[in-house]
Amino acid sequence: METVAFSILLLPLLSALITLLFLRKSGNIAALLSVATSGGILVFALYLIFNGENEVYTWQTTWMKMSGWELSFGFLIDAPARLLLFVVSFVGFLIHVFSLGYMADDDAKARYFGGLSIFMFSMIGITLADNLIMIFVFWELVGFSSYLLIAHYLTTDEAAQASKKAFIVNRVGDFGFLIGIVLTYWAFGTVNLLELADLVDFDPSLVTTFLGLALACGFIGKSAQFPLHVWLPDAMAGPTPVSALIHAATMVAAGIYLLLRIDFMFTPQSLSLLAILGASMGLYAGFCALVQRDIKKILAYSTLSQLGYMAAAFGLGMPGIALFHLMTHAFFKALMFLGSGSVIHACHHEQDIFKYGGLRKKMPITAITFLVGVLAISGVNFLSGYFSKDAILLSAYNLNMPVFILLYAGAILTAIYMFRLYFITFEGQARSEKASQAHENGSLMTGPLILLAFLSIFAGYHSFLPLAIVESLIPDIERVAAMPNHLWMIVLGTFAWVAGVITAKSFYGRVGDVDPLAQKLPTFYALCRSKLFFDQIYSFYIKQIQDPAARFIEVMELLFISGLMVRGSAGVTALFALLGKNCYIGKIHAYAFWFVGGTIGFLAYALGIFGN
Amino acid sequence: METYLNFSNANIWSEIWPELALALGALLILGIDLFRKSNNPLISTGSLAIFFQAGLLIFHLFDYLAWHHTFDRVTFSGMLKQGIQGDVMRTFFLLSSLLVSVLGRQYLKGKNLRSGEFHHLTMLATAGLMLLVQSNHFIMLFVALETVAVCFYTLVAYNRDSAKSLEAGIKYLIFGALSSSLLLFGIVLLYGVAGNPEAWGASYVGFEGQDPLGFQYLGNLLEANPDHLLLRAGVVLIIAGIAFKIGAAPFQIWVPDVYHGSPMPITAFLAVSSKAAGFFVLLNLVNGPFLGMAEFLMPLLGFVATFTIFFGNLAACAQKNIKRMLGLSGVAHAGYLLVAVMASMHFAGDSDRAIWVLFFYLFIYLLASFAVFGVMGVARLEDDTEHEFSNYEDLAKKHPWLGFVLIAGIGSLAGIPPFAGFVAKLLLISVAYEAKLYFSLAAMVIGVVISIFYYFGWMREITFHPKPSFSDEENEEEKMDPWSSVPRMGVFKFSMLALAISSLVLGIWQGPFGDAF
Amino acid sequence: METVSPQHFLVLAFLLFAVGFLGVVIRRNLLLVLMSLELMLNGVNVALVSFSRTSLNLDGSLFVFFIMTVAATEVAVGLALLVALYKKRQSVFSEDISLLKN
Amino acid sequence: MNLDQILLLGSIIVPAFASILLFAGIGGSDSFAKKLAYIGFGFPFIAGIVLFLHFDETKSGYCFEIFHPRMGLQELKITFHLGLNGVSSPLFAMAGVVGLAAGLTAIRSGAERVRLYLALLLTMQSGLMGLFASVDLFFYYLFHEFALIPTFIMIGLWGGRDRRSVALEITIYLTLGALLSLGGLVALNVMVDAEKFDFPALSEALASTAMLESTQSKIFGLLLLGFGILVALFPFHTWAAKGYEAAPTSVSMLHAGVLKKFGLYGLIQIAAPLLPEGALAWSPLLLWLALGNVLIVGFVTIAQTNLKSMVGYGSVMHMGYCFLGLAVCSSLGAGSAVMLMVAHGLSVALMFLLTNYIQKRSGTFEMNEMGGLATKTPILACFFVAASLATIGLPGFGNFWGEFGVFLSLGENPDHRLFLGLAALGIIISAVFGLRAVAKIFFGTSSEELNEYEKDKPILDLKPSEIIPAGIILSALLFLGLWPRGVSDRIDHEISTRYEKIDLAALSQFTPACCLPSPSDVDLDNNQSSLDSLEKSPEIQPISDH
Amino acid sequence: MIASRHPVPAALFMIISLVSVAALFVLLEAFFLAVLQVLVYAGAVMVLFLFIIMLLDVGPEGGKVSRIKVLSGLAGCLSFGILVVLLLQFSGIGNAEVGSWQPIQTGEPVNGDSLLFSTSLKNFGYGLFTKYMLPIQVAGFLLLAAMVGVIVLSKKSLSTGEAE
Repeated sequence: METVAFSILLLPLLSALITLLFLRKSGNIAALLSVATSGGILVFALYLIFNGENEVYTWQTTWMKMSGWELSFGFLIDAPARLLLFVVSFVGFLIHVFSLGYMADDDAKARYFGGLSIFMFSMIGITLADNLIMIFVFWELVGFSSYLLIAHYLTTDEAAQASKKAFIVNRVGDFGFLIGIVLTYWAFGTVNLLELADLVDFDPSLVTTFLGLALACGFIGKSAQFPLHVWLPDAMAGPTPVSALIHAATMVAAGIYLLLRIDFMFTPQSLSLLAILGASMGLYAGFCALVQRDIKKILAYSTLSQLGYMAAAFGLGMPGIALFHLMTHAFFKALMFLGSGSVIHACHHEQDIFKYGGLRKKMPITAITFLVGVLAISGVNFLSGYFSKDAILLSAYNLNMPVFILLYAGAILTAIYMFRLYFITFEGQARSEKASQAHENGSLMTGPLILLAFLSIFAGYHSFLPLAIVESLIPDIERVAAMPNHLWMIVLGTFAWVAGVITAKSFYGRVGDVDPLAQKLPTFYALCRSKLFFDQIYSFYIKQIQDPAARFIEVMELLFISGLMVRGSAGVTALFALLGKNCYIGKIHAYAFWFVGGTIGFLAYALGIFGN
Repeated sequence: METYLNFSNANIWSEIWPELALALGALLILGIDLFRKSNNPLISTGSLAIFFQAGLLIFHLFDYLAWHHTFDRVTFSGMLKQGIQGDVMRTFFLLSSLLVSVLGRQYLKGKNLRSGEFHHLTMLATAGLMLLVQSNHFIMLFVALETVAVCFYTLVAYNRDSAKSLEAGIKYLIFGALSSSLLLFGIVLLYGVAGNPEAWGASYVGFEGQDPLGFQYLGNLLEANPDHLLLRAGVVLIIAGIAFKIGAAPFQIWVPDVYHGSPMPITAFLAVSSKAAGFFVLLNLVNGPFLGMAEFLMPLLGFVATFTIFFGNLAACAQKNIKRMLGLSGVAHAGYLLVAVMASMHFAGDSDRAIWVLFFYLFIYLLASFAVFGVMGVARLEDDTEHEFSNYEDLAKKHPWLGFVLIAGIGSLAGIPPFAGFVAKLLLISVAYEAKLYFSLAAMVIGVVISIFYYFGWMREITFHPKPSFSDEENEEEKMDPWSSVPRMGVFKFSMLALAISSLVLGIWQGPFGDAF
Repeated sequence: METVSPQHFLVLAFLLFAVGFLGVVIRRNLLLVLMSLELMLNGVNVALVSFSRTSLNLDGSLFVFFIMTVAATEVAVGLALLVALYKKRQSVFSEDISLLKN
Repeated sequence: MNLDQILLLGSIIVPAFASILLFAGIGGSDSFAKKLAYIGFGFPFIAGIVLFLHFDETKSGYCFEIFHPRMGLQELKITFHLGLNGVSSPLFAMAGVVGLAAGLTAIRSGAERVRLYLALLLTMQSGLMGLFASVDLFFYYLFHEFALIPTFIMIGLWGGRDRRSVALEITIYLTLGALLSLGGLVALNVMVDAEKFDFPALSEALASTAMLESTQSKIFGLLLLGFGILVALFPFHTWAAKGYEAAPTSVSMLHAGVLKKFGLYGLIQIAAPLLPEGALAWSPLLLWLALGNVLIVGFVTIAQTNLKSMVGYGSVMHMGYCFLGLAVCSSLGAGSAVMLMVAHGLSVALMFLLTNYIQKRSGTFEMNEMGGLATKTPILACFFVAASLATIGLPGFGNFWGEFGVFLSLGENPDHRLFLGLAALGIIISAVFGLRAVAKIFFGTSSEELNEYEKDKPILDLKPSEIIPAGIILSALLFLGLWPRGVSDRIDHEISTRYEKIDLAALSQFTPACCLPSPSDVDLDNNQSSLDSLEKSPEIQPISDH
Repeated sequence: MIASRHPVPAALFMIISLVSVAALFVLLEAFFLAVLQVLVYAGAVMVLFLFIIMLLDVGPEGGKVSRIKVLSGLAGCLSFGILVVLLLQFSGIGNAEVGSWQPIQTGEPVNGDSLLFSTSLKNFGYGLFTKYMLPIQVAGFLLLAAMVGVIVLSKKSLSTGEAE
């Protein structure tokens, strides 16, 4: 069993290594190798999932030992791990395949696919890790691989900036995560998840709000929650499949997965805080998405809001639901990203939706699958999104009203901006010659779309899915099922997306190349564009506070330490040296005075004038 | 008058055969210089002196190793006190005078001065030094001291064609006379009280028939009443007189001028032998007669040592002239050595380690100084007292062996490993620790750090070729290369290399020198 | 009746010494400096002899003998130096003899 | 004398002998000199690796011991005593690796007067190997000087801007540090009357007769000051960046990578175990100073625009973590500090090497005058990204384990939690400057200065002769990162035995918040009693006031 | 003597003071030393001085001596003298034995290692040539050295070629 786990883990690393060492020049082979690897991963993962006969499997060995602190390298394969493993390997595989087509004419294929492999490696590492430190290790590694992949188009300055930003912001999150881990270790004496769970069961008083929040910092950074959300929209500078895989389906979801892994570490206060945080994120991101022109940015913000939903679900004490939404979201968001990818690819990297239009006729498969995704995310009844999202809404409605209000508004917004995106992109006439000469892509790219569309329709019916995967969802789903006022929720949910569709149609049915919202409600539009000035604030911090502080401290250092301390002492020495030198005027008498002084001094000492 | 016979029976002349031999050798050289006709360099006075002293050194070493007198014995009815330390110092002085002769031969050839008198006076001075360090009686001490001093007055002014040399001579003479009269004054005070103590309110220690000028009796007297004012005054005046010899502040003021003016070998002679003698006399005094006043002298010496270290190093930093700089660094070294003297006072009696460390340091200092001054003597400048740093540009590239010797010397003086000076300083620090002289220790460390500045500046000139600027090139035109006439293989080169290599080897492997006598 | 007591000799001797010292310090003619040095030595001699007389001990007087010898030699060498120096510098004044300076 | 001992001795003798040959000018041609240098640098590398593998992890104490009593000052009980223990063997191997890389760079560097250059570098190498191999404290110091002094000369001879003044300043500054630490060692020698001047003898002598707490703290303070200057502890760090900026690459590699570990090695291996109470007395101040290293120097690093000085400051900043590990006074902290030292040595050397490569290609150190190099030199970019991420402390490279261990050890004592929070800010700071450098140099579009420069000198990717040294170091780093036990186990064995006393003392100061069995609190109580008995028992006469 | 600027009167004053020192020796019953004093100093040394003065015919010092220097020198030396007198005062001068002259015992001239004071030239000589034999020899060499030194310093510098 652990051999399988190891092979899953090490296969992508191996391929990455081979790519790095031998295949730098020959991109196609690298690409094929990487796709084959992901295929292999999928196979192994399915094996791992289905012959685990649904029990918790652990295996561990000592990785490092230092005076009592023993870090184990181990696997913990339980229900959530299986689910995430499935999602990662499956979506990963599809996206690899998609990339074959998308990156066909890229000249740095090798780097790209190598990066993907490293990502798969570290993501699977997070999935299987059995202790916090190991999670942290792979946590950093996924950050690194996302850094690498965001910076793929490295000649563009924005890619450089975005990659840097992503890594550093993530570091800020990891800062808290690290402290949380250290404190956890010294509080519990271990970082192994199962042992921690046992200890908490044994004595719940060990858990403190601070500890939970510190650990949650990792989640906030990685899944781009408030206030560290700024990196995700910029991260869209990377290739689209990367955005699909890393910044929509899996990596950002890893934050939720982390929370799930350590759900026992949270006190009610921290949980409710997370709920509020997630819900408000859902609303805020919706407003931001409403006014974006860049197709990928819109999707990025919707990702943010959906992550907010998951956080809210977790905060409401429904980790299973959060995981459920994670799964469905992974499918339809990956679908939409890939769809946007194929659009972008077809329109020669034009990303402004107002330059699109009427693409439905030119690229039908993309359009239809994209529509499926849109429907799913906006919670149209009996699609996958509907189940997961309404479960969240229902539980919020029953458990925490303010959260529910936020989430519900978010739901309406979601429908609006999603259909806005759909209408502007696929309906109407082409608004640029790039769009007008667009055409459907090859099967390498449409195939995954279709597969994902299928999943995003049916993945909601968890009872049809194999138990080995969805096992972890069952209890919470049943809790939700046991909750009152289902019908009321159905009505509300339906109203939400219908209202969204109508609004979007009425607003964006017929558009020129300017946003109608900007004409009708300019102030509101500007407000949303500004995204509540977060980027400004951060850039202000960097430009006006951090760099000047650094320069100031440097000047202080030059002034005081190397100036006053070092040069100063040298100067004093030189002064005395000159004094000593000037004693020598060469006259015998001047010298004789020294003798007089010396003799008198000595005699005075003998007389005890100096107090002896 | 049989009572006087005990005195004359006490004069066992064989006890001082090295001194006698040296003195006779000096006379011999003078005679040969008078009656020599041929110009055969083999029997030139210089080579004769070298052969003679080398032979003497070897004999004395044999004698020392064969007999190895461990016990101290008083001879010449209290005039001398001979013992192992005296023997070691004899060896030291013999070695240094041999090297002075080697350097002097090299130097006089170039300067075309008379060599007979030079070697004569050198050997006389050495004999005087050897007696000085063994003297056990103030009259003996004074006479030997003056013998040395008079020889040195002449030697310093030996290059009588240069006004600077003469001026150095007159300065040295005036201050030497001044300091010796201070010394005398101190001796007189001690003598006066020692003559009849009760008269001066000192408690009389009944040593009937003790010589009031001998160290023995004075030691008892001072121990009996350490806070008698006249005695204290005498002691500090004597120490002032010796402080002049070793160039300790505030009597260090003459040092750079005299070093500056005097001929190169004599500078080395002054720097090594006369300073070493001064230190050994000081050591004898503070461990012998003045021991009773240790806790009175300790602060004084501590102050003097600190002042000396700081003054020497700081003043040396600003010097352009290398001979002056070396003089001042010699002052600084005197300060370090004073710390060792204090340490020896601290555990006088129970361990000789500090004394041994002092010897070790002096020996290393001898090697290093002779290496440095020897190489400096090779340089041919229009005025050989004006050695500027710029004269040493790229010496290591022009003449590697000279550069090596010089760097070994400087490194050893600066106490940079792997040269022997480092080990010496290490030992010094360790004894200072044991003696709990933390203050002087701190001063020493700071002083060493400051000294790195000028030593390293010099080394930098020797090794790092500076970027040629226009001013340099202009100077190149009229400045004659000081390193035009470098001696071929010979006694000089051999001894120079021997010095450098020994100070390198002693830095890494001390062997028998590594453990105290 | 108050006779001359030893300490008068001593005071005189010390004053001689001090006067010699003063001479060394203030005289700029090196010949006179040498003389002053002689004077200091004389002071020491007087002190020695009076001590030796009061303590009825001959060693001091013998010491005086040596001191005289030394004084003579010092004077001889010093004067020779001065003459040689005068030939070079045409002066025996200390301010003219300051080639060696920083 | 078996093979291992011969290797151990040879790793010192061979480079020294080669340098002597070069100094003496045997065999006139430069090509011969280079061949000699290959041997002189290769042998320590091989010796380091072989001894690293042959090291017996299970036993604590010294392996491959060589002992020669008559070589050295008998008066100070100095003996010639070589050997490797768990702490020194990784550092020894590291010195071999970095030395080889630096040597290869130097051989290829084509400096003028290359014979002298190689000779000095070989002297340095032998000194470095000896410094980690020597058990006797005096020889430990002496070898350090052997390695230190060539740096001055080489900075003076082959240095960059205002080399002469920098050489002078660095010489004086480091001599001060060296003398102070020497003073501390001598104090140790004087105050403890052991029959030998090496760690085992001293510790056993101290075990028999305790030293006064005040004396301990005095000596430790002296050592801390001296070693701190040599390791560029916070207020005394200004020489470092200046010196590295001026020094030729190989020297920067060897000095920043290996030689700078001398001080910390001394503190961790010798000072703290011998003087536990002294270490505890100084730890509060040391924590603040180390924090100054991490934060203040970190900010200064952010402000740098010159690549080489940025790397120099960065290395100084990361030494702060090692100091933190020492300052927490626990075996965990010390062990992690040692791990960090090993990894830091490798990564810093790699950084300097790559800096040199970049400068060779772009003709400048100014990061604003570069940009977009990644497309022209992908391999170099690959190496540089790897190196800077290693410095940042990305898992998978050795630095991570060290830093993480240090943070972990900071969390142990509740009073240190504040420092944990502040020090952890360092991971953000280093990420900021590291990635900024990467972005400025390699990403984006190339600046017009670079285009100007490129006109007459096309920018090529790394040659194999350049890849090899960098590759050696990088693979070592990866080995550390992927299989930390290869190093941590032996460190753990040695440190946990050396630090028993200090752990006890630290434990006696506060009650551990954790419930894990630390190596020493199993027999905590009786050790505890023995510890106080050391203080209060009258019959044990402390040495320090003899 | 030190007050006069011109060397010749200074020398004459010097002679006077030396002779008076000799007189003091006589008062102290050290007749031999008094004789020596007159012979060596007045007879030899001062004559030598006068010769040199005439040889170099040095004039008086110029008036450009800085007062401050003189004054400080004066102050220094006076304070020196005062210190010494103070020393004497402190250290019980004027007590009985010192204040009075003991008679010189005749008889055994030697007491252990120390020689007893006597006016007889014989004891003086014996003392010098038995106990102080070594210093006497050294003093001889001292004189030799001085002689050689004077010769070296005043001989003509040797012409080239004569050098070995």
